[in-house]
Amino acid sequence: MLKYSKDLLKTFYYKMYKIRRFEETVEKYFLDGEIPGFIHLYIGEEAIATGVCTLLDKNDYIASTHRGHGHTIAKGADLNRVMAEIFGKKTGSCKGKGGSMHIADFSVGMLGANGVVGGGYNLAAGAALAIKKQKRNNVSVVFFGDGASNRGTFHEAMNLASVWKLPLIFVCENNQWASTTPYRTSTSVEDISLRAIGYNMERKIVDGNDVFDVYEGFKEALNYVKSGKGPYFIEAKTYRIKGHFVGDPELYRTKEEVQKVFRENDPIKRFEEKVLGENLLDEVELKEIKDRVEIEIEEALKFAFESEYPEPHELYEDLYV
Amino acid sequence: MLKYSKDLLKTFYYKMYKIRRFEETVEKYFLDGEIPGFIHLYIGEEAIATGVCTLLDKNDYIASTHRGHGHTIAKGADLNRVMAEIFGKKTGSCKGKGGSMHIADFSVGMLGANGVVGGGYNLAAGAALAIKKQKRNNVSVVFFGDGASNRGTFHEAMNLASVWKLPLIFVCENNQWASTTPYRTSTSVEDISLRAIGYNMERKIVDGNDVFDVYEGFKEALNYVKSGKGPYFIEAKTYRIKGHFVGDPELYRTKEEVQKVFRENDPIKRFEEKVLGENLLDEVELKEIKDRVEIEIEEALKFAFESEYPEPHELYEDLYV
Amino acid sequence: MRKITFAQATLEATAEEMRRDSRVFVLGEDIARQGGIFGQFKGLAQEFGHDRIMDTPISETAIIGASVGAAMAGMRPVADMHFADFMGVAMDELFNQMAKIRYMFGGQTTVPMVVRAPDGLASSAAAQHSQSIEAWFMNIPGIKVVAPSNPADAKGLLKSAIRDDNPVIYFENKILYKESGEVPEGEYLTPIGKAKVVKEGKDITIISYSIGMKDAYIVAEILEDKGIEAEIVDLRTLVPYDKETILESVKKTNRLAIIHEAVKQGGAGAEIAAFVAENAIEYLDAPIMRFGAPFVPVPFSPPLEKAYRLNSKKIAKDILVNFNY
Amino acid sequence: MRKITFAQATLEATAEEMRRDSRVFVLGEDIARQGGIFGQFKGLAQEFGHDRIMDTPISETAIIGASVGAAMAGMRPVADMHFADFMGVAMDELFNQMAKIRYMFGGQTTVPMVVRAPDGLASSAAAQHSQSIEAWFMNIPGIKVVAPSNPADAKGLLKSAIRDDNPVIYFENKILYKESGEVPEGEYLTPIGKAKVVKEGKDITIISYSIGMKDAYIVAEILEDKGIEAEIVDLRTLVPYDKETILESVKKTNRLAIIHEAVKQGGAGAEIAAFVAENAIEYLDAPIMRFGAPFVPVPFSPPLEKAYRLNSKKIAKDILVNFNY
Ligand SMILES: Cc1ncc(C[n+]2csc(CCOP(=O)(O)OP(=O)(O)O)c2C)c(N)n1
Ligand SMILES: Cc1ncc(C[n+]2csc(CCOP(=O)(O)OP(=O)(O)O)c2C)c(N)n1
Ligand SMILES: [Mg+2]
Ligand SMILES: [Mg+2]
Repeated sequence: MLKYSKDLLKTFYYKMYKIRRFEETVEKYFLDGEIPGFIHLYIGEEAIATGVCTLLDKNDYIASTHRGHGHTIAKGADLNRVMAEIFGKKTGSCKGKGGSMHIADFSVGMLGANGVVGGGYNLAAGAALAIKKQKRNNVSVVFFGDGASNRGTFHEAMNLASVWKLPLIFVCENNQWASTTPYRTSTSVEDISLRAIGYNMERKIVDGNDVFDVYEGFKEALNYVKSGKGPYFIEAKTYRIKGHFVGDPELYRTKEEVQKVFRENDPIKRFEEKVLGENLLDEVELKEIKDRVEIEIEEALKFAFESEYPEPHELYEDLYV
Repeated sequence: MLKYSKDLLKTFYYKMYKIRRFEETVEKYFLDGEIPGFIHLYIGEEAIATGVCTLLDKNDYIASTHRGHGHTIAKGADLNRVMAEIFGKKTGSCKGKGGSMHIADFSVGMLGANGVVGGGYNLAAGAALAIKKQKRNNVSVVFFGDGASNRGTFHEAMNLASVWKLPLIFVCENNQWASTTPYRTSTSVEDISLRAIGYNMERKIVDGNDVFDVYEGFKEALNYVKSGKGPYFIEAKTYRIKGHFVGDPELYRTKEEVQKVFRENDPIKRFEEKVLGENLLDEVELKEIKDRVEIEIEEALKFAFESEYPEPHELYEDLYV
Repeated sequence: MRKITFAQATLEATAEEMRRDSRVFVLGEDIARQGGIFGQFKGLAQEFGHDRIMDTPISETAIIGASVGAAMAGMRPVADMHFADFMGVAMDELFNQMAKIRYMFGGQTTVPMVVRAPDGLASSAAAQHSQSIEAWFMNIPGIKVVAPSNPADAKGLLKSAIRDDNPVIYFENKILYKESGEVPEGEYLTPIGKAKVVKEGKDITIISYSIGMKDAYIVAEILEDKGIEAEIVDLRTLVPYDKETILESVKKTNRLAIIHEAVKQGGAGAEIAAFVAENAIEYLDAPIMRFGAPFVPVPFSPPLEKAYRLNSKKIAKDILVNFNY
Repeated sequence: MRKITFAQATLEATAEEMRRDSRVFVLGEDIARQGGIFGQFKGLAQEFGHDRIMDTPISETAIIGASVGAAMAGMRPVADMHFADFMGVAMDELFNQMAKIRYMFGGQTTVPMVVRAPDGLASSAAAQHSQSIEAWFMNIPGIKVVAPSNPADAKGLLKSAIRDDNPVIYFENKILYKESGEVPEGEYLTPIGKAKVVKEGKDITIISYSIGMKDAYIVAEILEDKGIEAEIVDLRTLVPYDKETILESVKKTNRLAIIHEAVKQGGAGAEIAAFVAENAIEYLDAPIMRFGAPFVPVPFSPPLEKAYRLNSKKIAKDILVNFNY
């Protein structure tokens, strides 16, 4: 593990922990009735966004899903504005027009969550095409779920990216569930990454609950893509710990099943055990990061609560240029 | 070759030759201005529809493409009504409302050509679902081109058929061209059948210009599917001999390229050489079939020419039940 | 009469039709294990099994395309779109296949299927989960379109839709699901194509459908207080819409206001208004009024969503101004 | 002035804009090798190369989706739909992504792209290759929609569309491609959102756009013979449509007829008629008249296609009846 600098390790922990605490906070305030709309939590999948986005800079693009808070935060969006958006405030990154399902921060290359499952593939392909045309040394990344992998847009984007050799990385978050549907009842193949074969595309499976494995896998993808060879497919195996949305009665699976996975495979706990066990970071260092995160969350909450809601007349703004 | 009865061999020849002569006839009358609309010819691909449809009965379904005459004829549609339809006459199978691009004959399980490339997959999947629900011992077949294999509907139907184990056979007519586009510039994989891997689906490549190979491959598919194991994927390698549509200037390829293929790989010539060479049928037998076909074509033409066009008031008929 | 919710009414309709006709089956995302996001499929999988209440992959083109194929092959599918907003994903299947197949094949086949499309604003679901897009389908020959406003019609129209040999789109409003209303016991059908005068009046005709009817009633009450007697017409069916009932009412009241939650520009109200302006303009004492959503996507934040939504008071005020016209 | 065809006019517009702005590129099926089915891309690949005139796979969701993505990332794509009929395949990308992205992300980005959509009846292309579906897009906030009727506007509007920072759908009629008309040399822009009174008159306003304008002119001539002076308004832009010009004309002529090739029910004419019935009904001396296609899919057989198509003589006759009203 010597190859990881302390800084990098701290970044991993900082991002994962920040996402976790953000999600817990949002869950609480949603249940309290302070947050409108629908919320899909990223808890248990933090290692994926973290491993991926740590390798990106703000000129790289990501297209996200309905479950987009983690991607947004990992990509470096301003936490205050993300929180404010989810609360529906005018200081939010979308001025309160988008909310959780449409969270976006273009200033850091985060091209938006998407309320349409599978809506992101082609947007990301287009961003990759732009990068290629502009001869920039960047990449575009699309996150998507196992359920989303059955949308036709998956196919069209995979094929396009391959024939045009786009600098595009597909990151499948296979969390075993698509809403109430266990993925093998609606997805015809055990490893979704096998589908890459049909597009002559490189592929790799990573442990989505191990930030190191995600990071290494994605680094490989990034090197490949940046060398101009075309797109790459990463399948991150993980598990959806929370209900599909906050408030989901989860009648379709047992609490035990979920708790077992979370106990044994929580990406944050695994990270802590590893870095502590191998003496890469100590308790004090972790504590420092946690404290910093708490302060940021507190600040973001304060910012969101203190911000105004948009005025009715703002309804008519931001449609046409 | 002893395993093929004379009857079967004659059926092969009869169907292939009938399609060929039908297409030549339609081409001529289109160029003469007698046929309206757009015409996509099946010349050079006759072995595929023939090999497949010879194994089907009228309770099996096929969903076709814009290049649908061959499928329709091979499936056993009444030639008079097919010809009349293409001429836009009220005696046509669609009463003149459909034309070449929407040729259909539901009485023989031919569920229609489709003006939307890739429109047929899911229709065929639905028909297969109906078969399954009705517990019938039939199958549904979808024909589609290499170009069509890049539509998102391909993906959704492949996945659905696989997870629901539908009695559906995918027959890809890889004729190397999608209109003006050589297939490898827009299709990301050499063998389209490789895509079946991504759906955990059985697959086979056949020589689409050899009716025997198509027949054998499809028979295997049929046995597999009828045993309840789920869908099957056949890729028939062939070549589009004619322009994309009648009147296509074909600026995108050379005449030589095309003529070479046709000379060396005309499915009808190959069949003749084989049956004559192996003494399975003789010249007289072939001649008998040809004569019969000529008569049928003549009759169909006569029927089409002598039939009336629909009356203007028929415009308002056949919309709602 | 007993009262049940709109969602329960659709459940009854579905269950009754499924018992009656073994060709009827339902397919969609998360309808079997979950019972539908709005409870509109709850318990059906228990009674009819997963073979007839089918959870599908997230593949809207397959849901609609396969329904069309199954309908042509003798079944009677009911396809759930999850949210009307996702109809765009399957738009080709809806308008180029489902709507046209019977006609373009010269009547060789029927396509007896129902597309269920939950629509409308609900709890800040924002731009991609709140839309009402029924107007598009008024421009597409070959489909029938219904949009019930209450549990009784919800049941009767769904049963009619399932028995219809033509494709029918059934728009069901997300807010209405939970609302209760009187529903007769047992079998009955509400005819497709018939509007209903739900309140008689002589001074103005208010036409609406689906959730817009809630506003229609409130507006009529406010007008009543001012001495204006509004006649309320619940359109119920958008295709084919009931021209006779509309004309009859407008000829009587000489004024017309149309209300719907969908975007006003190019909305269903445009067609109704245009139809009246073509066929009864001489009966009109005042401009036709249309009320619908402003020309923006649905925003997320509650105050914006509120500003977006129909406002009965404002509608009534505008109508009153129109009376002093 | 020189005369060129509509197709040539669009070619010029595209080439000029591509020379002017390296961010502009074109993508679609069979546009580079073939030059477009209607010649509307002919020679562009020779000048600009296959990197800027891009043949795509048959993947309409990718064509539109990737255009949206590229537009967000700083490019200015022009996406060809091959036939307007195939917009349904990419409908989700058009209405849930392209149209909404700017608004739902609070104005963080722009989506400067053009969707080119060849529409209308042409030589028995039948149900799935003949449609005019512009009305749907009038109901979808966030898009501009234009539909030129002649080469000069075709050029000017396409250039404006490419320079616009909003998504613009450019409906181009298949029959019009081959028609010639006067087109000024060199640079000029036709403003989006402005209708044009192409013929003044005092007795009736005829509003149309795209191919419908051909009928508008013929109808006006027939009326002229009967001593009726029609004013013809070429709408040119459907979103945002030019309310001032419409009202001004109707207030002058006191009569209105709207003509379009698209299906009449729920067509663009419904919105225009409704708008006038809301805002100028007191100026009208007669019912508003709408002329459009009957409520059936487009049939194949020539006599049926002919019966389906707008019929100027019949329109003129109906208008004349209206004058004796
Ligand atoms: C086109 C479309 N169909 C259906 C839905 C409803 N829906 C939202 S999330 C979801 C499940 C997505 O599953 P997956 O892609 O695995 O992502 P996960 O929620 O597991 O992260 C569904 C069906 C939608 N939003 N868009
Ligand atoms: C959805 C859609 N996109 C584009 C077209 C235009 N088009 C018609 S045929 C064709 C090429 C089809 O190629 P392929 O699937 O290989 O079939 P082939 O013509 O070679 O038999 C195209 C692009 C269409 N009809 N439908
Ligand atoms: Mg999932
Ligand atoms: Mg091909």
